[in-house]
Amino acid sequence: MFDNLLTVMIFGPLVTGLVLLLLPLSSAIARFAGAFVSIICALLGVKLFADFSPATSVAFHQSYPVIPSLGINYSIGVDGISILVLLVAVILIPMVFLLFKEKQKGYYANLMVAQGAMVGAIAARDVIMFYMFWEIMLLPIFFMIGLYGGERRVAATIKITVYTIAGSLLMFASIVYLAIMYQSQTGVWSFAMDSLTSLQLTGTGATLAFIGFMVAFAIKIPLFPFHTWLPDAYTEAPTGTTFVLSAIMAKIGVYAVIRFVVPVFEESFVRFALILAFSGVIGMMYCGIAALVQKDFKRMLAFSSASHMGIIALGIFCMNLQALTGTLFQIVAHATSTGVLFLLLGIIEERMETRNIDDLGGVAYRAPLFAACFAVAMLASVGLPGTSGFIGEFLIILGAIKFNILIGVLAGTTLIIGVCYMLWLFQRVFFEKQNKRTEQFRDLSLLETITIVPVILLIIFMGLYPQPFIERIKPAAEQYTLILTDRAEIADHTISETIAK
Amino acid sequence: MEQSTPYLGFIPLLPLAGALVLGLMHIATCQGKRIPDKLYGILGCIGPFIALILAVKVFFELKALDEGKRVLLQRVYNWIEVGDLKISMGFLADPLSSLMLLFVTFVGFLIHLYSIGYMAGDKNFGKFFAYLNLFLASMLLLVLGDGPVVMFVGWEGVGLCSYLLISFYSEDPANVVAGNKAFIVNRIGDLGFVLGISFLFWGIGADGFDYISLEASATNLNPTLGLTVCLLLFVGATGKSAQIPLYVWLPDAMAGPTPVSALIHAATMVTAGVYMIARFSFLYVQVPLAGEIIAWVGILTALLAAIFGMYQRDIKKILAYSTVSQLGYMFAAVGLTAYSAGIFHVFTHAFFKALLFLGAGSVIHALHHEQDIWKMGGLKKKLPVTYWTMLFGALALAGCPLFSGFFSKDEILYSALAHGHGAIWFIGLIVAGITAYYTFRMFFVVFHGKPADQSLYDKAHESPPVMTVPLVILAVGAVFAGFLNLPHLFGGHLMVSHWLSPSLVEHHPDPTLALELLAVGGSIVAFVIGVSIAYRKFGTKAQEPVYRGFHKFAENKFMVDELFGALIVTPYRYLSQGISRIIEPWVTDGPLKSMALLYRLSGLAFKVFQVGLVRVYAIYMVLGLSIMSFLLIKTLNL
Amino acid sequence: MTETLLFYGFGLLSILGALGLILFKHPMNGAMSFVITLISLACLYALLSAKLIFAIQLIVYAGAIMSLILFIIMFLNIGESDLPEERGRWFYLAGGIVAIGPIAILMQRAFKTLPPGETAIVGDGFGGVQEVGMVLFTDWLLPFEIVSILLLVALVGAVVLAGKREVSE
Amino acid sequence: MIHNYLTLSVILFCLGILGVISRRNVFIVFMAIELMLNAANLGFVTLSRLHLSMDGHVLALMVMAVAAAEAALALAVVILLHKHKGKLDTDVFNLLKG
Repeated sequence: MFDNLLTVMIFGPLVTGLVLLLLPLSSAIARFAGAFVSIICALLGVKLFADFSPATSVAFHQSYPVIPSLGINYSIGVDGISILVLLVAVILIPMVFLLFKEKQKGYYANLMVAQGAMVGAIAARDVIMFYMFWEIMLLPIFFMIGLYGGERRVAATIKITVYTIAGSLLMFASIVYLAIMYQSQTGVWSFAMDSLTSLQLTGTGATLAFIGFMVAFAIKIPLFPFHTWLPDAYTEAPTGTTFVLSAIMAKIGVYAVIRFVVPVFEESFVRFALILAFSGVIGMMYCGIAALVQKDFKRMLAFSSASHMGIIALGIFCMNLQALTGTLFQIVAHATSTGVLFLLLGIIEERMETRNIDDLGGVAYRAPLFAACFAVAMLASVGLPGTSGFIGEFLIILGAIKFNILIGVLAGTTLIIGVCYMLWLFQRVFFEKQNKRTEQFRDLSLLETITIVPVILLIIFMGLYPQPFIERIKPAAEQYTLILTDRAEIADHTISETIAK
Repeated sequence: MEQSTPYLGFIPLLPLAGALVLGLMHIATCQGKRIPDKLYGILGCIGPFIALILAVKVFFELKALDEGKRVLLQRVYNWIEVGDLKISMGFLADPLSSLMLLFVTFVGFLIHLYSIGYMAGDKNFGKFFAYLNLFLASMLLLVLGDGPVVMFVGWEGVGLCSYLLISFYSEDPANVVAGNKAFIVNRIGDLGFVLGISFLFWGIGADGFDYISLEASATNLNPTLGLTVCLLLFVGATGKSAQIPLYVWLPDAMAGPTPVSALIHAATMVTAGVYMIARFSFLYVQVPLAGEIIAWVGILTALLAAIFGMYQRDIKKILAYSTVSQLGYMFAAVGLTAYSAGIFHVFTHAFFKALLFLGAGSVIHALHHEQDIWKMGGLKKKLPVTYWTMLFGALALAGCPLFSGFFSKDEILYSALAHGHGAIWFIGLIVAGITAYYTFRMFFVVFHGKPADQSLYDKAHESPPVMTVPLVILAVGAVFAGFLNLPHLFGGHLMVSHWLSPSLVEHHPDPTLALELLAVGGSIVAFVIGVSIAYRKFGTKAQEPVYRGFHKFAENKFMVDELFGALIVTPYRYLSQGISRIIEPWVTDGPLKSMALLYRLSGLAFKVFQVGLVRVYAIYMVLGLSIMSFLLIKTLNL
Repeated sequence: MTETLLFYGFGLLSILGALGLILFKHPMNGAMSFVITLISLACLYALLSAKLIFAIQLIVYAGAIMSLILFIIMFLNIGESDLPEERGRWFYLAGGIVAIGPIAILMQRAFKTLPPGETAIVGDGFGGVQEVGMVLFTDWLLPFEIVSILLLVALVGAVVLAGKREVSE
Repeated sequence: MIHNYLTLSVILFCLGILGVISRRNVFIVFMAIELMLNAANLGFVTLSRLHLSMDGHVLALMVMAVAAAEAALALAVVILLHKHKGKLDTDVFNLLKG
């Protein structure tokens, strides 16, 4: 029965979501069903993670032809690159069901669909499959923001949808280009990842196709300057959706770059790596600085999330083992820490009906457990050693320095920038004097505690003992780095030679 | 040569466990029934106490080993292993770290004890002890870590605890701001540290990234890279140990409870930078230039802070500036490759400065949290124990001959002379004089003369034994710690230096009697001059002076805080405002908005054609068909 | 020869009928003239040996549909005042002829590519009920069913639209 | 001969178009559309004769069915229009005006 694990994890939630949409159920039942299915998926995901052996190239692989004449297959599997992203996606979603009460069942149904699509996009080994799930991912987001969002939800919905679709179309064009190139080089049609990586791509066409993919993923991540949809969408979306967007979907963008762009377009990738790395670093600094003066709690976290995504993306572009491992690790680390921050914010919003930072204060006195959880997640997000955030950021900075000293130094400023806005936020929300509103604040309930505390423990565990995670990433990361170092003449970026000059 | 010692890891682990237990207890009970303070106090002191015992055990175990083989190691597990980067969660005890270990646990334990009295009745008593335990765990990790990255964990951990404890009275925004400032400034230094170890890794880290492997391959380091690494690490040290230009956080850090100031901001955490540079002595000896820069920064910090110290009115701030100044001495020492002298000063300074802070705490406690020295006076009679212990502390700090501070400071000044840095020696001498002056200025104003505020004076009372006992113990340390490293001149054997020598790579210039005499004589003269000026001005009648001109400028700390505010903080905030108010909506979002505008305009343009009449639409269709047909005829040549 | 003559005769009639349709002012006149076109077309179908279509054209088009239209025209009792003013009619006509030019030429050219063929009357085995039925109920079964559904929908739609009582007022 | 039929079909079709674009009377426009359908039917039947296959006839049948459906609906709409506006002018419908 465990052979079909992945398929179950993809279609279980998808079907549940559709059934929930069609049946006239109350939202409580929908929430219960969603929680049940997502917890089952989370358990399956953990089993998958435990069973996964890093030695195999693609584990849990399944492939059935869908359109044989075009070589389109239903092909799924996980490897060292996707395993952590998959784990994050399945273990974080149940928290939304457990923590937030929504009035409409459609919210839960959409969340289910989103989960299925995300797992599908992560597990897909066929570009068409990937594209399909990638697009399905957007639909529930569209509905969730558009139907259940804040005051300016319509504008935000339009912005995120148009932006994302524009990127996706470019990607689709590039996919078609790849398939045609493959057909002309080998005579058969195929959209399988493994066959497309063997393509020899040169010239303007390859560059354009590369840009097509890159723009689509850069919008999703989002990389500077494609981030402008993010503050609006994150702020207007219901908190559960913001959580899904920031903790999981953004990571799928990063994952997709590693999965599709790096092995297929080695040459273009190496050529553009420096520019992309700068874009990541500048995005980190830009969003981090912008976060400082935000008055809206959620908007500040949105900018913070965007800032960290810059660093995470940077890890890919540095093209060495440490940075890539750091990125993959940081995907989990950031998902958990930012995720918890957003969830806790959601709890504040639910109880106080405000997100304005100036209206808060002194929360720590009434809710010490809440404050402690927030503090741990915040410290992980600023990369304090002993939490998961440090391992990833340290590896990325280490790799960045090898890639380019200037980028490395700029990347290091994340240590300072993050602390500035986070501490100020913490001060104004948790310290200082209580006001009438915050005096009523309840600490975490039992359900909330058992939902959030395990993730907090995971954050600390990953900081103190990251090796189980790193080991599962390692072989794949090594393989990907090898692809690039073979191709890249990045020797002149190494420190020794720079200094020799 | 490697000895696996299974209990090393327990030294930081025990306080950590204590912190967890206390923290959970606090969280669980702070809303409802209170757990008695005594239970918290006992639980809080158990961890440090066992750590102290283990530290002593480590010391004797090391001592039992042959000289040159004095290393105890424990590798608990592989922490991070990515490619060449192999970092294990490992602990290393050698003479250097064992010395640090001893006094950190010792002073730490005493201060825990003292805090039971000082913090009595505070509603966050449990939280305080949890933080204090966590701090001790981090500090021990910093000291015991077997490589730079493990050290960095402790390094940041102590920074975090420092933040938490400075903003302990968090209802007052000013305290939290002080905490934020400490954390952020420390983070600037940490950036240097991270970059430093990153460069170090790419330089020579491939064969193992712990001190032992690094020391073995240190000679392979490219000199330019070496200089970069050394300076970057020093940036880290300036943040943590409050040197120019990152010293600004330490005086503000006095917002925290006084035991915190004693433990973190005087005795242990702030000396981490010195310890780190001594740890990396194998790098620094290769790059003399870096050492010289450090020495100059250190001695200038010492001078600057001493000048500020002369004009402060807050008893804790006087001590804070004094700490910065003493740290400057230590850096001058390690910069001149006199590592053992520097570490020895760390050691003695821990005793007398902790003593002074705890004494100050006792005074503050007695006066119900009054910290302004001009409101004190004549407390000698009311607080006899505090008076006498503080006197010993002050004498040690001022460098009175035969007190601990005298020997360690003299060692540093002598090294400056011996290494041929006369200028540094001379500045050091001036600083010694100023130190003696401001120490006794504070001492006289607080304890002698007449009470400035009679009502405060009347209510003052001596502290309970749980506070005074640590004072006495520390006073004994402050008096006698110096004899551990008695130089040859006084018939000693430089025991501490000798003990440390296996861990440190340093050059000992041959001792010359003339230089030693010069150094000792200079120190004594400086002490006498400083104290006598202080006595003449404040010895009998203390009156608050009015500062003008340069003095006023110095009282305002040369406006450095304001300068930083104007140069960094304000522009940063404006930058942030600018980005989120102007750049974000108009520049980065601009293309998107202009696209939307384009759509709207073209919509307006096309609207003209939408007359709403079916017939007209039919005409459009026919026209379109007609044009298409025309083109088809043309292209297909039908 | 007779067939050719008949073709030209009916062809001319049908064109005249169509011209009448688009030129007469009153729809009644237009409709009557359109009936002429429909009947001529039915005859042309007969000339093309399409017996069934000939019959259906007469019965359904000329018979049912046209009488429906005429019925409605008369039902509404349209007088001169009801007619829209059509001042730009000639202008539109002239413009239309110019615009249609390329379309007509294109279609004409396209048909030119077809092989020439005879139109002699075919006897049995073509265009009868049996032949059409065979094809209709085998190859075209699905479209047939769909059309039947379409008719049903149209029926319901017409009832709903025309039968709407003005409840709101 | 086939070509003559086809030419006739084209002429009728074009007349239908002219009717649609030049007239405003709903009935005339409607009948002009019917005229175009018939022109197409003529084409189908002619081609069917040319190839001697029955498919054209079937298509013609379908077109008639569609025309019948259309007639029913369109006339219903015309009645409604007349009820509401009292006019038979297509230019009265301008709800689509942008």
